[in-house]
Amino acid sequence: MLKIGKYTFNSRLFLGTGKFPNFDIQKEAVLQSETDVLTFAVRRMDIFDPQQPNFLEKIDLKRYKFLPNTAGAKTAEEAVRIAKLADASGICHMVKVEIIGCDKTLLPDPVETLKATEMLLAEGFTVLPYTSDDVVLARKLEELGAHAIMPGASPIGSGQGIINPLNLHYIIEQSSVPVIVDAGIGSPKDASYAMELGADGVLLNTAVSGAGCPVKMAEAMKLAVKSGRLGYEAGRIPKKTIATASSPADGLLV
Amino acid sequence: MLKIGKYTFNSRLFLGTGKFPNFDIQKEAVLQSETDVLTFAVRRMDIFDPQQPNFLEKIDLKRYKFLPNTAGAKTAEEAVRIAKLADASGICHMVKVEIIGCDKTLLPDPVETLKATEMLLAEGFTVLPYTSDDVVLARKLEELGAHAIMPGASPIGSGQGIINPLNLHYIIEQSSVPVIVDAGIGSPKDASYAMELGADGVLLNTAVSGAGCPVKMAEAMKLAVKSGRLGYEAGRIPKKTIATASSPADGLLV
Amino acid sequence: MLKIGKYTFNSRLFLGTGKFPNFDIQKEAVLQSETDVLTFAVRRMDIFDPQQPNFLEKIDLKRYKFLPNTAGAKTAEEAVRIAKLADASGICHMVKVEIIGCDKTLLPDPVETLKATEMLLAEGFTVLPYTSDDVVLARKLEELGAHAIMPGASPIGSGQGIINPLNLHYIIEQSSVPVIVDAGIGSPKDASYAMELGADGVLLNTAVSGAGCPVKMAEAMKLAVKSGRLGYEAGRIPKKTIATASSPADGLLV
Amino acid sequence: MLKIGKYTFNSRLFLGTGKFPNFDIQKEAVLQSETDVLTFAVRRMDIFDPQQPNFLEKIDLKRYKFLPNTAGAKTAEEAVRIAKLADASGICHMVKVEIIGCDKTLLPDPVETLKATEMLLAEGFTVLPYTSDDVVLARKLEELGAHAIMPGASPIGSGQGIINPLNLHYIIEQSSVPVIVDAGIGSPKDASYAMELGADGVLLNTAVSGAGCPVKMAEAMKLAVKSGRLGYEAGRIPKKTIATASSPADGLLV
Amino acid sequence: MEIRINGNDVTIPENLTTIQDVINHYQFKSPIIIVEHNDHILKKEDYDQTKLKPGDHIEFVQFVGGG
Amino acid sequence: MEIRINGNDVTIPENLTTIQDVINHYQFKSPIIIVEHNDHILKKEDYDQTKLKPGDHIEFVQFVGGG
Amino acid sequence: MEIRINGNDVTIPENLTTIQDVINHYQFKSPIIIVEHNDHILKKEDYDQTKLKPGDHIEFVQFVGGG
Amino acid sequence: MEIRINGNDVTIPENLTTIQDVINHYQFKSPIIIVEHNDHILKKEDYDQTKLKPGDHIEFVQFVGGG
Repeated sequence: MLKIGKYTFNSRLFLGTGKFPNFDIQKEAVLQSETDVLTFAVRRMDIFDPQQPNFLEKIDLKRYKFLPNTAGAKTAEEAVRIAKLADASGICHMVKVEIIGCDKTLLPDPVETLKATEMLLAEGFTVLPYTSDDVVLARKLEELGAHAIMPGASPIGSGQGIINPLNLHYIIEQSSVPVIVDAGIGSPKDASYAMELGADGVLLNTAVSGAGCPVKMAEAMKLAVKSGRLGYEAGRIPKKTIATASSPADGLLV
Repeated sequence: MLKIGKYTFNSRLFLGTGKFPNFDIQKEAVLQSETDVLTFAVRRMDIFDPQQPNFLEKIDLKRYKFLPNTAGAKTAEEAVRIAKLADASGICHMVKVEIIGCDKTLLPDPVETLKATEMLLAEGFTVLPYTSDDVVLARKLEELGAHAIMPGASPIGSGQGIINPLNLHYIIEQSSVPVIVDAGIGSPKDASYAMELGADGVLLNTAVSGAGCPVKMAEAMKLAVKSGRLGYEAGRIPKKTIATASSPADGLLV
Repeated sequence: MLKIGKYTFNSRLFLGTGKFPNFDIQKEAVLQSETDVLTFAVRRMDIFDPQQPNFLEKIDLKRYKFLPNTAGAKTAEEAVRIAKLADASGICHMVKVEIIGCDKTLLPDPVETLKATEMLLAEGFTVLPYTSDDVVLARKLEELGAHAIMPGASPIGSGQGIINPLNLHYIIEQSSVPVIVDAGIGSPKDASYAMELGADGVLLNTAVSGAGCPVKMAEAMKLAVKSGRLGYEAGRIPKKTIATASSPADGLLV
Repeated sequence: MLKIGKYTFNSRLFLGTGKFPNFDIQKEAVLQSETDVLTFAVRRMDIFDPQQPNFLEKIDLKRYKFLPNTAGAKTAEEAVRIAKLADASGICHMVKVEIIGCDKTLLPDPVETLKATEMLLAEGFTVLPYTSDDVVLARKLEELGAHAIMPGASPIGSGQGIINPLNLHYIIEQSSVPVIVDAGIGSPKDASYAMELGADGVLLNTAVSGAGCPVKMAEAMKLAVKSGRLGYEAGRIPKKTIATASSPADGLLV
Repeated sequence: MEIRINGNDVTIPENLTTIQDVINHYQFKSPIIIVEHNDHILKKEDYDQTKLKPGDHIEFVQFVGGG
Repeated sequence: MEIRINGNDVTIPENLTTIQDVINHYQFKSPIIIVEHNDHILKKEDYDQTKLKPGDHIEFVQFVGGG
Repeated sequence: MEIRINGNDVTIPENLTTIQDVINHYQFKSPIIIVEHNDHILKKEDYDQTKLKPGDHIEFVQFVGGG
Repeated sequence: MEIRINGNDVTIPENLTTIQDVINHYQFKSPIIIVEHNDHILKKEDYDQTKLKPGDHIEFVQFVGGG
């Protein structure tokens, strides 16, 4: 049972809603993932094409907790404005602070992220900042009162998986709030690995929406997150450079 | 549906039966794993303690396919003798050729493994040789007629996981018989990774029997194998060194 | 030729002076390394043991450029005080901003590091901040006017080498000031790797002072840094998953 | 001082002579590398272009030890024929058994390699077999009497570097004859790493001949091999997951 | 009347006098609409009391797929 | 009678004359027993026809946990 | 006279009246000494003009090995 | 005369009667030449005693760049 702020979730997999081939595949993938939390972005409507379909038409609004992101913001102030707009919809529960500091790597801006987190907490939001795997930065976000820490595994959409397990381990170890590994997950083993490290959850999007078959990959990720969590709870064997026989050494016939 | 020789299996997880804390935990772990194939070793009985309990007492013999190994053999001839003894029990279906060539690393002997595989095939056995990840050696085993190839991920019981994914990829790509990644799996992500690479199955033992909670780890491995297989079938996103936004670039508010 | 602020260096290896077995070994290691830059810390004298020998007695002060660090500081203000004390010695040329934000990982405090860098630049120092591999943080340090960026390869003294080559690559690519990879180097290949990635230099200490034979390791590191730099300038071959023969395919005898 | 059979070498870098842009660059690269051992292949002359220049025209034949390879052979018999032809030139000293078992990966054939090694040893050759990193196979080659073992780091020309350091470590540890890491080296750090692991030497070709500037890369590799060897002799610090300060904890100003 | 909507200068029919009128006019398909009127976020219940005057700038905002 | 069982020289009571007798004597708990008699693997149905003579060597083999 | 040096309360002989006197008194072996007098960093040339009074706090600082 | 050289059927001038004659004829530039005559490797000193007859097959081999 994962608890963030005043919300509890059965699933430890958070799913983004960007770039699915179409809304039907997206709907089916969301169902297969068994996620409780959906992420999306805030954008202007196209007044020249007001009949444009919207992905929410296919989604049962009562079934999920909504985590809008502040993507597009380059400053804390812009992020706060986007968060408030999202909040005005009346359907949102939390906010993902996402302030990109580099257009090429899409890595977050540590200073603006700290500032936005502080401002949104002051406004009473449930705040989940997307951050780099800088260990001290993660601690400062927690000290401000962030409800969860969301360090990236690798750059958004890169599918590089977990590049620095040591930093994630440090962040998980030091945090008393949930740690959700966000961004960079490319395949089920990456999601499983994040959970094995002790993460409380995984947030991913492109790994599912960009897969050859998003629906199947959504199920794969659901199972991967569960397997990693169970593996973490079960306690893995230590890594050794010496082999150990699984068959007994006594009673040999020869 | 995995097919090896004349047998088909629903589960792609093969489980070894060595070194469980006790037979009750083993029984429960075997059930949780939902495996169809159990591996075990052939040993002399202790005539000075004939009442010694045996793990098979707890196992429903009709429910599984049995894959005895030839562990303890150092030559092809010894392996064939062990295989025939196992066969005489009337309960076995296949044989895992396991001829250790190095007591420290427990890595297999390529020459004796080739020889034993050839001899056992001539005797009509369904033969699954445990081998190193030597790509050409794997092809020669297939050319002899081996019913599956079982390359190691890393040394037996080391928990190092998949050290050389490139060789496994080559072996999987070249093989027209099933490839079961055997030995070295340490945690669920390793099992998931093996399946993502396109392996047809995973055989593991210590990762479950040596875990803090073997029963939980058995379930974790079951899910990990499924997640990796689904991920392989779904088709993962490519790895990129440039990030790609999951939120749209148009309709920005700022 | 490496240029930082108004200084130029023939050697791209910066050497720390901590924890050598004794001052004679340190002196010999420093000579073997052929470094131009020595790092050290600022500390109170022990007034109860004023005759305590000091490592500088063995060092030719005219031969090196000195880079005192601000280790021990937990805030920007403390770092500035330490930098000014070091400067008052009249022998220093630059300052390494080192503000630890976590006693266990010894990872730097991003906020205080930014602040101290800004304050010291305003005071006219030549400032080289030790930072995490947070890409946007590195850019902000450069925007403040830092004379070089010193991202860590892994935690101080851990010998883990380069854990995240992608972030280092991003930092090197975006920086117009020199990038010196600082902390975590464990062996020559790590130093060579940092230079291959395009780093302008490497700063290390424990890898040499803690080695079995510090003098020999100092020479090893000197060669490793040169090899990596030459490799970077020469341009390495691409990595491929398909092999390519080095012997010709025509004129075969068979 | 490296000793193989009855030969001793000052340099631990063996250089292949394939695929250089031209013979002048090759000659200069060979000089810069300071190698003592050159490898080459045996091929038919083109009788329709008998004036074709040959790379040996540029090489001082007295300066080097020559290690012809048996590339092109697919069987032990073919390899022995090629070795004898090379030997008839009167300029060769050793032979590199290279019997490719897979055209795509160019990985060696373990069975034919064992056979050819045995046959050539019986003929009195100084035999250096190129092999996979199969640990038991390497031991069998040594038991046959091979004068050195040459395991591949990764596929020929792939530039993937050392994929499986554990197997190389096992082979180096078990061998009483020199171990030369052959094939797959892509950059100086790879060569340095091989030597750090305790290898007695490195054989490479494409990493130099295919580099942007082969002459510079040849020098880089020379330094990398030396740095790795010195690092091995000096004894590296252990890897730790906990940081250790290089500056002292006492005498703090604050 | 000349106003600015989502960054575009548009002329709306004279019969559109409130935010609600404009919304009805566009018949946006999106199930969720958020409105910002002259940098001030509106509550739904204020849509029809909010009168428009020339030069107003309005943002009609929705949720779209994102991660 | 002196015979060799599983690598041990043992003296078995005179009333044990067949493989089946020896099996009954030991009452092995293992559900699966495989018997090798003088390097020859026996079928179950041959256990009670297989007579023992001094110096025979027998292997009683079972399955144990292994991977 | 009672002063504070490097965090320790010490009583120095009455004949020590300047920073330079104290430095001479301790005969520090370190080739480089930096002096902070009542939170104010001193130049070398000021050592002998800088008079001490009871309660002064002084920091004698040096360089030590570090990375 | 019709012989086979390096896998090619060639007709050589009648005045070429020994291996050495053929080598001189081609004037190979390669500093090192190895000769196989009817599957038999020749020593240099045998080049001019080795007579050719129709149908002989010869391999002229050299060293080329390789790794």
